[in-house]
Amino acid sequence: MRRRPLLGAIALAAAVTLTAAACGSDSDGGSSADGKKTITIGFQGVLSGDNQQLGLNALYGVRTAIAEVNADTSSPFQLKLVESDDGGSPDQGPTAAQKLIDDSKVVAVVGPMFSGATKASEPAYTQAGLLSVSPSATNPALTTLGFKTFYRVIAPDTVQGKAAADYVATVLQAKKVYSLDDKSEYGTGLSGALEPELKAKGVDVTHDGINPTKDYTSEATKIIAAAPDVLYYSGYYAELALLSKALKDKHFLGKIASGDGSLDPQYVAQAGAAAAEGTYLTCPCGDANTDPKAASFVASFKKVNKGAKPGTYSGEAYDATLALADVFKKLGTDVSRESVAGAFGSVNFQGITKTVAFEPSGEVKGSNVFVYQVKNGAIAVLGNTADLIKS
Amino acid sequence: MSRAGAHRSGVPGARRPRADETVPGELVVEARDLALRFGGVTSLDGVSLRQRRGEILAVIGPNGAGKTSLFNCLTGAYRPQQGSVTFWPQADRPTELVGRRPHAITRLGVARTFQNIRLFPALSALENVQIGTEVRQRYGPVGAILGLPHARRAERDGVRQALSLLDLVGLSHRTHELAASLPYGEQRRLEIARALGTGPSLLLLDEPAAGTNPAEKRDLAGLITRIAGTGVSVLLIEHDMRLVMSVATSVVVLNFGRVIAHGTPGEVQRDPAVIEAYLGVADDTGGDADGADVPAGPGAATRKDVR
Amino acid sequence: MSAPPAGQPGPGGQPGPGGAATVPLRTSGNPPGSVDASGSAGSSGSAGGPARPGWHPAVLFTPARLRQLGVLLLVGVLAAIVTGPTGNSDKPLQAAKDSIADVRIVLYLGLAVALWVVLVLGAELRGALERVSAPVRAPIGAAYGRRGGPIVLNLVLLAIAIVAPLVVSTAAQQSMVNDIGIYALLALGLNVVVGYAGLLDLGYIAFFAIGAYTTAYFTSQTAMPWHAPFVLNPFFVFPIALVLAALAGVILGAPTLRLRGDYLAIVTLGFGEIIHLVANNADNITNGARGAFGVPHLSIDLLGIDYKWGIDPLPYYYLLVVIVVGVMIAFGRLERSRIGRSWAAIREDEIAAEATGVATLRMKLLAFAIGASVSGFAGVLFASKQFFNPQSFSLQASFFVVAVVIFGGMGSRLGVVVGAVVLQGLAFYLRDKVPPADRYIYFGAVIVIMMIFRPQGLVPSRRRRREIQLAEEGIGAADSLGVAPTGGQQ
Amino acid sequence: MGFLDQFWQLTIDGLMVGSLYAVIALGYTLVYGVLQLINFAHSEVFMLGSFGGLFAARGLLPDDGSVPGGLASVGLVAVGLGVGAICGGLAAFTLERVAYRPLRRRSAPRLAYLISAIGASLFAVNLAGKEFGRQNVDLPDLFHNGTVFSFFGADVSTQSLVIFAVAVAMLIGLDRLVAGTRLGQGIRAVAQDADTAVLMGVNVERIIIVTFVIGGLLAGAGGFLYAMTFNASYSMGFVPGVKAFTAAVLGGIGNVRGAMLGGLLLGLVESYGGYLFQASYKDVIAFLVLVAILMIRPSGLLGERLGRAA
Repeated sequence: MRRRPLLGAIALAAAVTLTAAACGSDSDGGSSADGKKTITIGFQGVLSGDNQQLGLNALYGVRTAIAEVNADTSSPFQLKLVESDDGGSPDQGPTAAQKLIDDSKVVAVVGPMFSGATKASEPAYTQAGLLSVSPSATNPALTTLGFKTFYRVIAPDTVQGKAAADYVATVLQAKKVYSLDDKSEYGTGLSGALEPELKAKGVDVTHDGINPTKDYTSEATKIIAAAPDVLYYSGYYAELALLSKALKDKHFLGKIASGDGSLDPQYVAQAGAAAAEGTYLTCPCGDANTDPKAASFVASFKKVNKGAKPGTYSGEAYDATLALADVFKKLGTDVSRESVAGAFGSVNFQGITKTVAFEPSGEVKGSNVFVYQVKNGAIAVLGNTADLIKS
Repeated sequence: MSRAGAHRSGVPGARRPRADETVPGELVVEARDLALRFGGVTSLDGVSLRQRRGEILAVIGPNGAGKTSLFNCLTGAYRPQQGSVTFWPQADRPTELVGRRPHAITRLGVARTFQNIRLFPALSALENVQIGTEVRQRYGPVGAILGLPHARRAERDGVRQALSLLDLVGLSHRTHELAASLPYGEQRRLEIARALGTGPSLLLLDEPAAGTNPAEKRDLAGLITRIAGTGVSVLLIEHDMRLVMSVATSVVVLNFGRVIAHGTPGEVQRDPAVIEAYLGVADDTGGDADGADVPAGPGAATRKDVR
Repeated sequence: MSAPPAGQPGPGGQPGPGGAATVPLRTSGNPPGSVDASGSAGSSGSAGGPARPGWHPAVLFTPARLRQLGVLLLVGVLAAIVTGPTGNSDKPLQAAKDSIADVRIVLYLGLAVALWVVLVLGAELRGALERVSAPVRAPIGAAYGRRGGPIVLNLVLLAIAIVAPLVVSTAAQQSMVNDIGIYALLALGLNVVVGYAGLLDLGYIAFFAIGAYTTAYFTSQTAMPWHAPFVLNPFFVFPIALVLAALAGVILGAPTLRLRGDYLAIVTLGFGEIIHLVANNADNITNGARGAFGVPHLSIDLLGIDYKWGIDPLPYYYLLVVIVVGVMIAFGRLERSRIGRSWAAIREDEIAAEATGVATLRMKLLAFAIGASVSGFAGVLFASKQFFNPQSFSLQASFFVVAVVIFGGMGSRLGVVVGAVVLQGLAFYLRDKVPPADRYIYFGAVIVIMMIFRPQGLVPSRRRRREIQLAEEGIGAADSLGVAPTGGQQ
Repeated sequence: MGFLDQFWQLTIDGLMVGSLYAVIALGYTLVYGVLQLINFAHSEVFMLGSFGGLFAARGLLPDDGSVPGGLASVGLVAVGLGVGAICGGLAAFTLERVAYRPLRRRSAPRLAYLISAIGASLFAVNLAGKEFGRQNVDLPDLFHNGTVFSFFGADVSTQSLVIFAVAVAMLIGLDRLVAGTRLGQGIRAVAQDADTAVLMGVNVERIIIVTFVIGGLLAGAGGFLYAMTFNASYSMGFVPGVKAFTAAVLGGIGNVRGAMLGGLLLGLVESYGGYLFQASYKDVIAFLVLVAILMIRPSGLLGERLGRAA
């Protein structure tokens, strides 16, 4: 009680801070000074919460693409970005989507990112006729739920699951696989696609699930006790890094493999080069960091995003944005929600992760699944699974 | 505290409890052989007592003699390690009290007040008493939310009863004031009204006169007599001997957790054991079983007194 | 709040209007403040007497005053860091350094100094402020204070609630349903537990999950692998979910309500996590992390009314307004009934309540069940409105509902609804203004500040405010969690 | 492969993690013993301590990525522990000052403390996320983590030995402190009866702050051990925080030895449980243990009082 005045002042200060903060970051420049037409696109993704990094990866990819388009003097238009955070959760999805829908200038959206948020948001996009291109939602069901304006530039889990199973069984010649998922929507989706394929090839599969944690000590003991030839982890790099460390400490003799969620330089950084060495990573994508074709992307990504390196989903988001720009270019003056949604299905754009072209369902066409391996502390591409299996 | 009378030397009185003289059907409560220990401290050591219906029985004794512990055993706040308590809500319905929860005992018809007043401070006087009058009401949340007729009727009955009880204890003028804002003496009376609201056949008053002035004490004596007059038996802990002598029909004396005397006020006053207990205790200020006077709630340690 | 007696730098140091205005205030509020701040100078002027010392630097720069300034400057630096750039682990202190080296620090430090000056002159300002605001506050206060009077105010608020969505964007409407409406309902339910019974339930969202999954079970053959053999309209699930959630509340509460208050908080927290984890892990029952897609929207086809709710948020909003108002009225009646009084008794003195015949355990259990049932009810609404997965039932959501209740004012029905509006409104406002992930920094700060300065909440219930006041003076209690952890200050 | 084959390995894993829980649990137990308050924000003290220790140790590591050995390792661990402890202590001190003391001065109701702690926790977590990034932060190896000896076919690594040894040393130190020093006497006095302690001339205010700081020191050091074993991230505190609280309750909150026992037991239960069931139910097991303990024996295995049992 005695110090109420002082504390009152702190409260006031907090209020002022809040206002100042609110005003402070209001100033992102809309630069269409040179008379070019400005086209606005939206980004919906996970920009807060535990998976924020994945959202930033994608957002930075979008920003990179936009910066490239805007720097290109031959481009007939300037792109402008509106961001919307859904926290990766279904609760926030509709509001985040609606925010972009409400902005009548937005003609297309990159996102949503997570399958859960996608399921919650797409009904609104469909109703508004606003195109949305997800860089990362891999749940196989998404293209079967009647979302008319939904496309994704990433192959569904089934594609990766099958290819990964082929690779693990044929090339790595695993007789026994320990399939571990992180109990997330993504992880269970991938392990759910992988396991039947493995079993179909006569591989002995042990399934386990573990929620993201830091303590994989006893899980490592459990894995080692099962003595698999290959451990396939369906989840994200942050957890795979810890798991790899724990396995290394306990001298795991099998091979470690994982999916696109772990294809991120941070995996090596967090696991340490020694623990990550030799890990196989499958991805229905070309990895921007390792693909020589994409060297320029990595450079401009770093330039645009204050030195940040591309991570999981950066390349996809970049491709999605450039594919949109490609459609805008073809449409010329008639860029509207209707025209973009109508034209996007027939896009054919050579991106850095793949050729962006779609089936009528909105699924990306003929995805190749690539295999990568950590070699000498860096992720290196081994090649397309189809080619690797043949050889 | 007053020890008037205890100094007077007298004829050796009956030292054994004389409750066995009563006819069982007339009893309202009977405690047999209660023992209560806290760790190594014994606060009741084989206490037995009987009270006849309509009687005003006073329990006296030096500080720490186990009076409040006895109350707490009777009302279910403590569970004695040994012994039993039989209560007759009606003459033909003996009911065991040990092992029941306090609210169940209250609903059977044993109400109490506290040595250190425990009102609901942020509720009005009326609401305090209402909580007492409503304990037997049956209506539930649905009735309350929908405002069903039986709920409304019960609500009105509760208010009417509470108002008449406030009138009985002379607090009509305070109906809508916060309990915490009442003067001390009035808080004591409000607590009695709240206890009466539960419709007791046995009312336990724990030092109702503590901290009140002589005029208030007189009023209180009148009030207690009036309450007994309505057929409610009163069990009273009190240090003020004048009050005890003026209202009590019989007296039980506790010391060191044992009953050392039992009889009419006059008999007890002359009992040498009682005199010795009071004189003896004057020397070592009775710190034998402290803490036993306060119910051991989570707040007991810091809630030394309301005032 | 009384005047810091030191400074009287008003026009000519007159004791006149300033003094006259502050003295009555002092009686209404708390014991004289700022003893700590300027104890030495305090004695002379505190009585509001005429002979106040004039403005003097020595008075201004007492150690206490300087410490005050120091604290304010620290807060200013902290504010600069909070609003400054985002850092990364490669250079852990870089972001903080950048924030402090930034020019904005001048703004914050300036603000801190300005605040300090305001504090020093605080009394006069406060007096003036009270005088200016009094004409505005008095009628509202009076209107709300009078019995029957609140009706007018409530009607005005209701009118605002009805008109408000029409003037905002659809995204805001969406937020008014998902964030404000649902949370207002949840908060009203939790208010029964926290505000009325004085218990802390940190796993409250579990009942919300039970409601949502119940809906998926009964209304769709495809949403979950585990489903009823028949399909119900979501409207019929309302009573089922209500009962199931209440039942879950009783099952959880019956053994745990005996525990000490803060243990109860932990057990409920554990329960919330168990429900969350099981929902996430039980792939064959709840569809696990993939969530339940395909719960139909609400629809009515009754008595000639045929209406279907859809993607458009507005119809859901109005349905929520009806439900929230209904629940507010219902709980108002409950609060004024014997049940509400029993809860008040339990909060204020559990032992006395028990001795007065209040079945404390049963009443707590009742509060728990009623709170749970509201949560389950809200779960049905949520599930029928949109897709959900276990993420929607995280612990953070439980914490957030608690924050809404506390912020709005425990025990106050209007308060918790206002709490939902303000906190979620703030979240909606901040989503475009600050980096989204930083929102919770402000949230945390707001909650702590609220607890320090206004523990009774934004729109406190009168009874609760009195209880807190009395409890702080050492009379009675204000919750059922046991004695305050003051370390024997009294 | 049966459970029994892995029993000893799982036991060692469980003891390692359990001793980390135990160290964090000590902070809960101390504060609870003195104030009867569950310090909900203790997990953030732990988080800040682990960042502090991690950054300090990382700053001293050689740039070439080689693993130091011998005395250098000992020094690095010591520095990490020390800086972690200091950061934890500072965090606990600040927490007490900002989030609790103003409430204590007003003797606010108990609910207010819990809420205030939740607010402080939100603030600290997200501020740390903002300042240090929201990625996991790894600490490279400070020593060669080989197998020291085998035990019924189970490998005991250097790392688990270090953790176990430090945790036990801290427990013994704390136990001595509480049982055998003047300060400890003060703490026990306040724990038993703060009112009486005041009368006997104990500076309760000081004891409270010291208790918070001791809890913070331990949590900070424990945080460093945790970061060294796993890694650090802004949201790392919550799960071990709840586990440690469970451990404290399991052993008997307010009881120093109980916290240690509870931590080890919980670590074992989780380790065995994670092996026997799907690993994703590991956390469920921890919470079930908590709920069960509170219902069956709320005073914990060793009983409650800090004053009595320490």
